[in-house]
This record gives sequence, structure tokens and C-alpha cells, in this order.
Amino acid sequence: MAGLDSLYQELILDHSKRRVGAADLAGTVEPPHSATSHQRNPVCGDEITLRATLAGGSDDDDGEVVSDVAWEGLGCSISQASASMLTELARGASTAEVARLTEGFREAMRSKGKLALDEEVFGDAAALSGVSRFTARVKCAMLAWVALEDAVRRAHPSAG
Amino acid sequence: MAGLDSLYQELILDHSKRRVGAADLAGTVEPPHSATSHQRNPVCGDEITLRATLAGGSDDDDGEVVSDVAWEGLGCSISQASASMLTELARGASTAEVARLTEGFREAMRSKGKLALDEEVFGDAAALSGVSRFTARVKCAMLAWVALEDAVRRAHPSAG
Amino acid sequence: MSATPLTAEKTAFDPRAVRDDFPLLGVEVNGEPLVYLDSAATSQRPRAVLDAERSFLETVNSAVHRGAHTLAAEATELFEGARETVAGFVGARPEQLVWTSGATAGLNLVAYSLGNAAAGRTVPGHEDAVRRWVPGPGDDVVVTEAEHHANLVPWLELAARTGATVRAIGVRDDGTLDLEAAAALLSERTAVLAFSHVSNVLGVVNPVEQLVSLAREATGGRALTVLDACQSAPHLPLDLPALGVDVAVFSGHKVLGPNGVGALYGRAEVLQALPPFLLGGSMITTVTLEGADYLPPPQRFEAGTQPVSQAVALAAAVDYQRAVTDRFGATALLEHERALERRLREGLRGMPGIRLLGDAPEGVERVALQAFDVDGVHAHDVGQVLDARGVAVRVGHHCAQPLHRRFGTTASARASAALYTTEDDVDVFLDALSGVRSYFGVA
Amino acid sequence: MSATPLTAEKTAFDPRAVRDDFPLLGVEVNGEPLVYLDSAATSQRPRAVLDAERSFLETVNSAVHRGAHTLAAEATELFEGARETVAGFVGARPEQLVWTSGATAGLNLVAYSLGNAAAGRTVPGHEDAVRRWVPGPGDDVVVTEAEHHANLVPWLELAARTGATVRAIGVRDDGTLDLEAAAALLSERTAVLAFSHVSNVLGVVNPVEQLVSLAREATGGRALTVLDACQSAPHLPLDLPALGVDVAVFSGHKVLGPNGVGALYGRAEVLQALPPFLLGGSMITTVTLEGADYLPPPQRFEAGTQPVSQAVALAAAVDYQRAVTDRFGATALLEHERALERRLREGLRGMPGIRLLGDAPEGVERVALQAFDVDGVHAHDVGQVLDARGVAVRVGHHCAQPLHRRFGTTASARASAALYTTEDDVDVFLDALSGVRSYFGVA
Ligand SMILES: Cc1ncc(COP(=O)(O)O)c(C=O)c1O
Ligand SMILES: Cc1ncc(COP(=O)(O)O)c(C=O)c1O
Ligand code: FES
Ligand code: FES
Repeated sequence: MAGLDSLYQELILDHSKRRVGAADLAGTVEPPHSATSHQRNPVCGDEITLRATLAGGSDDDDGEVVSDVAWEGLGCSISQASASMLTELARGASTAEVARLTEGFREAMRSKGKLALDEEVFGDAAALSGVSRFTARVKCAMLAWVALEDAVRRAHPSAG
Repeated sequence: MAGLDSLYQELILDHSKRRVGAADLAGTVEPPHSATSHQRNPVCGDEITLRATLAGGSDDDDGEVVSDVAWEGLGCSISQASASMLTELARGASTAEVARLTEGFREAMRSKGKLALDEEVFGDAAALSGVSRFTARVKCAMLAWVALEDAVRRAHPSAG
Repeated sequence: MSATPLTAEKTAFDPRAVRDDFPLLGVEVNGEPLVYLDSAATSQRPRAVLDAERSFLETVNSAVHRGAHTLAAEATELFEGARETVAGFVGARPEQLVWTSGATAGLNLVAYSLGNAAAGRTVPGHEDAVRRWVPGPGDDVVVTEAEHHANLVPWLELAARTGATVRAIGVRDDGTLDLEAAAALLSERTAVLAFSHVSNVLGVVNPVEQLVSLAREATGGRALTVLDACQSAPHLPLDLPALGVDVAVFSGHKVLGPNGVGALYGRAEVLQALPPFLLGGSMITTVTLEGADYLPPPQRFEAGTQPVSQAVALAAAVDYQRAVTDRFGATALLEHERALERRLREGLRGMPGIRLLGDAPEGVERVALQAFDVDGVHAHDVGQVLDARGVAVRVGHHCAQPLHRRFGTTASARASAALYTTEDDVDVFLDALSGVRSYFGVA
Repeated sequence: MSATPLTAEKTAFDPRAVRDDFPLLGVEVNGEPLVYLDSAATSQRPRAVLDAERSFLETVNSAVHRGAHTLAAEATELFEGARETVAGFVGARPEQLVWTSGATAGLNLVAYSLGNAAAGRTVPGHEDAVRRWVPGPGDDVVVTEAEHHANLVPWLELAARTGATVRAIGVRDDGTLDLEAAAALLSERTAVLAFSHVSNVLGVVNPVEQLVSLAREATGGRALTVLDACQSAPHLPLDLPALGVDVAVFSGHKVLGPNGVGALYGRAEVLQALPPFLLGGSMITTVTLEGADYLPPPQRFEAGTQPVSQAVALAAAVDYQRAVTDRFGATALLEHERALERRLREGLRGMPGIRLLGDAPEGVERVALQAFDVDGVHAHDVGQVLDARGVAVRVGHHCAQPLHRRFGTTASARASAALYTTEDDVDVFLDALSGVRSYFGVA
């Protein structure tokens, strides 16, 4: 079960229950400078709805930050933990930083165990490094990240 | 080439050129007590149109004979020879006899070389015995026989 | 099957007697011997099947029905011999058996054929026969809530194209079909009744003959009955003509045979009346630039190069299955199936936090296949923990979303058996499963 | 290909170096060593292909894209890796490659997808794109007179369902397409232009880029261009994106791979706009009893269990072909193809009573495949005599009845080569053929 524990680290099981940022979005009104993205994992059918709110910044991203992330969704522990960890990481980060983090996360997830996430940079989400060796679960870990990427794009002034 | 010669016996090559009964049916009027059958070999697309004329007999076949057979068609040497041989054999035979011969011929053709046709009974057509070992060519040999069977059925008074 | 006498004294079938015939079953997964309980997704193939295909490919392989050369003639004989063997497997005559690339293709064949008929492309001389089965505006296609997407989406799209409505016979909490609802749903507006013999989630054997006679009465003989036999073919002896359905399909890869091949059985009059679906070579008599004439069935439905080596291998799978049956007796095999089914279900039932999807009462016929969910743990996490113990089960919606929705969930885990499944397999699975909830801290 | 420099000094490719890789080529037929000249019907498979499939089935086999267990994940990786390999074989990206059960299925996919669009089943957001390609009353589907039935009958039936007309670009006596007629035939009413890269009878390489740009101009960018690459894929390096066609298909069993698998390539925008064809599992996002939403391409077109082991084996065929190419050089292989083509054609040309179907002049690119008829001897009799010498050729209409009609015949014989065909094969064939007319007493 050593392999299994490398996937389901304590932090993951923990976050999958804490679910930082989990909220009841249905029926709430989207605040200004927000956008919502709905993503679905085609393998399992699980879904996430994630809302990102931006603050500050101008046309050219300078100083633009993700002021809030909230999401709702059902899915496996990996997907729930990943959404929770991402929320912690992204809240208050600049959109440029979030884009960089997402790129790095994606690269690590696709690396089949070759790249590990740096805890200094990724915080708790670094515990998801082990997922990349379980190719069938990579989409679980990516789900929230793809949703945030999409929501930020939509919320961005120039997208309107 | 021994196998080949058992298929293409002299008699077959001969009949494939003589083509007994070959006629130009298109545009001719069907005589009374005749019927025409059109058959196609699905493997190769070759066709035969065969007309049988009946004479004598009553409702119960007694004394009914195939007074004439005429056909037109294009096809391989086996199919042409078989039509020619069948014409010779069937002309003047009773419909009951033709039915029996057709059954025997079909059985031999399906026997994969196990049954040989009796020359006393089948005349020149006995030379087609060898065809049954060439399963892809059995339909060639059968084509005219199926057409005659069908034409007799159609020409038969009770069929009208 | 219910007529089979069960006597305790009879020599039991022990699947360990056949396991060595299946090379894949010997692999290790995560350092553990594989416990393969995903046979409902795809079965493993015995060496005899692999050898039959290879030997065909090394000695006979060539295009069938087309060439006059010796190899082509030999290949054609093996291919048509395979048709006879596989037809015999389901009690049918060879001309009632159409090769397909699988059950999905077979069900699409029926739906698209009716769609073509709806667009006026009927078979000369058979217009009236097919017209009854063609759904139009105001007509219904009736399915069940338990259908695999393969027996649902083709009908949804056909209905969308023709203006008909798809209605579904409900499933009861215990996994059996609501036959009263079925009787109420079927009417003279019902053009097609499509249902599965055994759902790939519930494992319950549906009462086919009863449904067929219900359909005959309630629709005034109108409805075409279409049976999805994907999950019965691997578990039960089948006699499709005796079941009375018009059409049935199954897949080779679920009955110890290869991927890429399946079969559609049809009653002779039905096949004769259905217009073609896939179009191309080897299914025509004449083609001009104005139109085409089509061969009679089964060739009418077999356009293009067929899965020839796969058909030959599927026949080898049938022969293998028959040899095992001859050796141990049909009764022993069925008894073993039931024993596995019981062990699986009772084991699951006895475990806290486990809910069976469709826990049919004693007396309802079932096969050894069971989906379940685990309270507080997502199905994929369940599957992952089992995998770490070498146990392969299927997780997800199993291509049956409406059924999962009906049971108030989006995903489940499923364990399913085949000829080679042992009681040990079930026990290892149950043991591994018993640790899942505590692993995730929910028990 | 025309840019490849031919130098006499270069080391030639000798197919004897690969023949031992093909087990079937060692068989005897009628006591003679087999001379297999029927590769255009189906090619033989190298041991590497048979081994790859077997090894997959013995160690990894399981359902792809569905399971979370280790075998399923490994199978999925091999399956998607195969997609990448086979896409690379035709210059495409993996997401542009859809698995099919063969070329016939691929062409039916396109025709039925357009038929579904015609019935209003378009992809949300892509209605306008697909609408151009949907033939309606008064519109044309343009094909050529040389098409295989697989690239003709689906269009005939689509036209019959939608009220459109099928028109055919003529073939000249020399086997080349009548491009002037093509220019006159194509118009803004042309919804689809479907044509083969190489006809399976004529062996002439059609000018794809020229036809595509003709179609673009003459139809105002309207027509969907569909290429049947069945007979080019075995003989020529392919770069489908560079050819500019919208869609192309080929079959695995003609390129040293297994039956039951093929591929459809499509430009990304085209695949995105085409509605699904086969319906069922693994191609949906959500299914309710009211309707279904579909995945993006390529999954949208891959309903049900795919030919997984066959896809893996087809990738092995591509790898094998690549290894041979790397070893001998692409130029050497093309030179050998040309040498065979020339030997075949010149041998036939020099023989009394032989007529080539489409005897293209020097300078027209061809592949080593030639149909012919023999004065006074039916094609099946020709084939039979050759078979007695162990020579396997194809006889009949080769699923191209309109083309045979255009050449005033119903059947022909055809010799066709593959990677493993030697000059000796051609010589034995020519020698056996030279005795045919005298055997039947017509010379
Ligand atoms: C030119 C051409 N198109 C289409 C096909 C059909 O291919 P398949 O039978 O593999 O579907 C063939 C082969 O028979 C062919 O030669
Ligand atoms: C009940 C049922 N129907 C249809 C199918 C579809 O079969 P295939 O994917 O082999 O086409 C399956 C298997 O996935 C099934 O279990
Ligand atoms: S299994 Fe659905 S998101 Fe992980
Ligand atoms: S080949 Fe056509 S009838 Fe013999």
C-alpha cells in the first residue's frame, strides 16, 4: 500500500474533508469582476463550478489579483482536495502568478512522476505530486485548476 | 496443374465455347407455357437469363416435360459450360426428372469433392464434378441450374 | 435456467481448472497477483482464442467473399464457419447472424436502419413490414431506465430526427423492472421496445419472454423488440429465437473473444425488411451512379472488409466455452455462477456503509455482477484502494447515467465475474473493500 | 514523391530482407510457393504486429478510458499512444485522428454525420460551419467514376435521403481523372467532393492538391473535401494536412495492420463541427432520458468499446514500416515501388491479348497495382489458372462497378504489391499469365 499512501497523503485526505472555498453558488449573484466556470471530468462525469473574483489591476494585468475563489462540486477525494488546496493558494495571488502556478502544476501532473511540486511554491498542493504517477487520476487533480484558469480568463476585463 | 485440369476438363472448355441453348432472348416474346428467370452470382456479378418452355402434363406434373431451354448470359467458362450442358440434359426431360437432377447436382456441388456425378445420369454435366472442390466456383456451376429450377416453377400452371 | 436441478452431490466446477488457459490472469499488479473483477467491461481471452486468430493470420489470411484464389476460398470457409458456430451459440441459424464491430454498432444498425426507412429508403417488397417499426411524430420508442448508453443514445437521436418520443420503463428499488409501468407505457404508438437482458449495473435478469408478449399485446404486434444481450451472453446459455425477440446484439470481447467483433441476431423476416445501414462493398448486387441494389441479409448489413480474423477467433471462444461446458456440465457452470453471485452479494450486504444498486430479493434471477456505493467514499477512491491490492473493478457511471441518477448517485463501483473467476477472487475483493472506509477515515 | 532524386548508385531495397518477417508468405498453395499479389485487398502482417497485439492481450488487456485500475490505465496509455503513432504516420496530430472499424465505417461516418446535420442534429455553436456541407435538394455531391463502392454508396444514399444529386467526375481512357470535367462539374451547389487518392483498380495517383484547390475555387469554399486514402496509404508517404483535404480515411488491414481497425483524419475545425455518427458509451458528457451531450472530437466519434488491441497492433505496423524505412531509406523504398510498378506494367503491356485498365502515360504517378482483362478469358478463369501456380490475384469488379462499366467490362483481374513483394513475384505472375490464353484455346 506504499504506492497508495504516496497518492493519498494525509494532507489530501485532510483537504478533501475541509474543502476550503466550498460554497453554495447556485442562486447567488455573481459579484462584479467575477466569472464562473463549469468543468466536467469526462472520465467520471464529476463536475466543478468555480467562481473567481478579480480585484485591482488594469488592462495589462499589472497588480491584478484573484481576490476570491469559491466553488462547488462533487468528486473524488483528489478532486476535492485539489480544489481546496488551489483555493488557499490562489486567494490573494496575482493573476499572473496563478497562470504560472497552473502551468507548473499541469506540467508536473503530466510528468508521470518525473516532476515534483515545490512546497515553497505550491503550498499544500505540493502534496498532489504523487498523482502524476496515477495517469487515470490526473484529470481529477486538474479539474479545479482548469476551472480557475477559465474563470479568470472570463472575468478579465479584456475578455468582456 | 493436375488440380486445374480436374476443374477445366476438355468437355467443359468445349461446352463453354459451344454454348448449347445460348440465344438472344432480349426483345423476344415469351412463348406460352414458358417462363424466364434472371439469376445473378453475387460473388462476381455475372448473370444469366434462362427461359424454360413446358409441354404436356396436367396439374399434377404427370408427363410434363421441359420442351425447350434457352439462355443468355455472360460469365466464366464454368458457368457457360454448365448452362450449355444443362440445356442438353434438360431439353425433353420431364420436370420431375429435372427437379431430381438439380437436387443431385446441388448435393454434388456442395460435397467438396466427396460426391462425383454419374455420367450415365448427368451426361456431359458429369464433367463438372471437379468443381465441387473449388468452393469459390460452385456458384458458377449452379447459376444455370438455379435459373432453370426457378423458371420451371414459374412456368408451371399452378404457379400462375 | 430456473429449471436446472441443483443437487449438492454433483461435482462442482472449479474455475482453477481453466485459469491457466488465460495468460493475462497470471500478471501482477502493484506487486499483488491480479484479481480481475472487471469482466463485464471486457473479458480476458483464453490461449485457444489467441492461437486461433494467430494461426488464421499466419496461414490463411486474405480477403473473403471476393477472391477466387485458394487462400481467399479457405478464409471464406473459415469466416462462414465462424458465423455458423457463433449463431449456434445463441440458438440461431447462420443467415440470422450479422457480424458487427460490436454491440454498439449493432444497436446503431437497427436505429439507423429504421431512420433510413423513415426517410423513405425501404426495401422493395418489404415496405409494409418495416413501416410499423418506424417511429414518427407522436410515436414512442420505449426503453428502460437501466439501459446502457449504447441502447439509449441511438434511440434518443432517432427520436430527435423523426419527431418521436423516448419513454422509459422504470426500475424498482430492488433493481427489477416495473412491469406494471411497462404495461401502461406500451401502446399502439410504440414503434420499438429496446431493453437489456441483464443490465450491466444491476445484474438482474429481465423477464424477456414476458416483456415480449406484453409488447405484442399492448402494441398490437406493432413494436420491434430489440434485446441488448451484452451482459447475458457471458453468463447464461442463450436461445434467442426461443426468447422471441426480433433483434438482439452482443459483443465478442465480453464473451472471451476479441475486440472489434460482435453479432446481431435477427428473425429472418425482420432482417429481410430492414434497409441497410453501413454502405459500401460486398453488400450490393449492382451499383450505378444513380443508385444501388442490395444483397439479402446477412450480407446486406456487412459493408466493407469484415473483422475476419476476429470472427474466427470469436468462434474459437465459443468452441472453448462449449468444451468447458461439455467437460463440467452446464449445470455445474450455472451452479458456480450462482455461488459466486451469492458470495459476492452476501459479502457486500454484510459490510457496513455499503449500498447495493438494485438488491433484488431471493428468487429473482441474477448473474455474478454487482454495483455498489460506499458511504462517504467516492467510487474512484474505492477503486484506487482496491487496485493497490491488485483488485480490478470498474468505477464510474458504467455508461448508465440515467440509472445512477435514479439511484441518487453519479458513480458506483462494480465487481463482475466470468468463467475464470474464483471464490478466492471474491474473497480478496471483499477483504480489500472492508478496509476502504477506515482508510478514508469515514468508519 | 516527384521531388525524390533517383540515382542508380544508391543501395536498392531488396524486399527479401523483410519477407521472413511475414509468416504467411511462407505458405504453399496448390503445392507451389505462394506468390501473394492481392495486397490491395488485404496486406499480410509482419510478426511484429502479431506479437504486439498478443503481448497487449496477455499482459495489459482491459477497457480503456473507463477504469481507474492499473491495467485500465496502462491500456489507455497504449491506446492513446497508438493514436499518436498512427496520426504521425499521416502527418496529423492525435486529436485529429478518429479510430474507426475501417475505411468503409469512416466514409459512412462522414456521410451519416452530414445526414444527421441535415435532420437538424448540429453541434451547438457549429451550425453555420456544418450547414455548408449538408447537401439539400438541388445540391450536388461530387465523386469520381473510379470510386470504390465504399466512397460511392454512402453518398448515393445520403443524396437519396436529402434530395441531392450525385455527380461523377469522369475517368479518361488512360485512367487519369478528367480535370476539365471536374472544373465544369463543381459549383456552389457542391456540398461534398469525395474522391480517392489512388483508385484500387487504376493505380493512378490523383492530383489531390489540384482537386482541393479546384474545389475551393469552384464551390466558393463550400464543399467538404473527403479523401479515400485506402490505396495510397500502403504505397506512399502521406501528409494529409499538407494535402489540404478536410477529411481522409484509411484501413489498418491494408497497411500491414489488423482487420477491424481504421482511421479517419479530419481538420480540427471540421471534426469540431461534425455531429456524431455512432452513438453509445464513451462519447457523451451527459445522458438523460431527454437527450445527450457529446464529447469533443475525437471521442465524439468513438462510441462503445474500441478496437483497442487492434489499434495497438496498427501502431506496431506503423513502427515496423518506419523501421524498414529508416533502415533502407525512403528513397530506396519509393524506387523499389516504381521498379515493381514498371515491371508489372511493362510485362502486362508486352503480352498479347492483355488490356490494362487505365494505362496511364509516362510521367503520371502510379503505384504498383494494375487491373487488366484478358481477351477471350473471363477474369475468374484467369485467376483460377494463376492460383494453380500459387499466384493469388484478385478477380471481379473490385467493388468498382461504375468504373468497370466505363471500361466496357464487368470484371477484371488485378495484381497488387506491398512492401514485401519481390520482382520474382511479378515474374512468376507474368509467366503464369502468359500461358492463360493458350490454356483456354483462345491463342
Ligand atoms: C479505394 C478503396 N476504398 C475503400 C475501401 C474499403 O476499405 P475497407 O473494406 O477496409 O473498409 C477499399 C478496400 O476494399 C479500397 O480499395
Ligand atoms: C449492457 C451493455 N450494452 C451495451 C454495451 C456496449 O458494448 P460495446 O462497448 O462492446 O459495443 C455494453 C458494454 O459496454 C453493455 O454492458
Ligand atoms: S473521479 Fe471524478 S474527479 Fe476524480
Ligand atoms: S465467375 Fe461469374 S459465374 Fe463464374
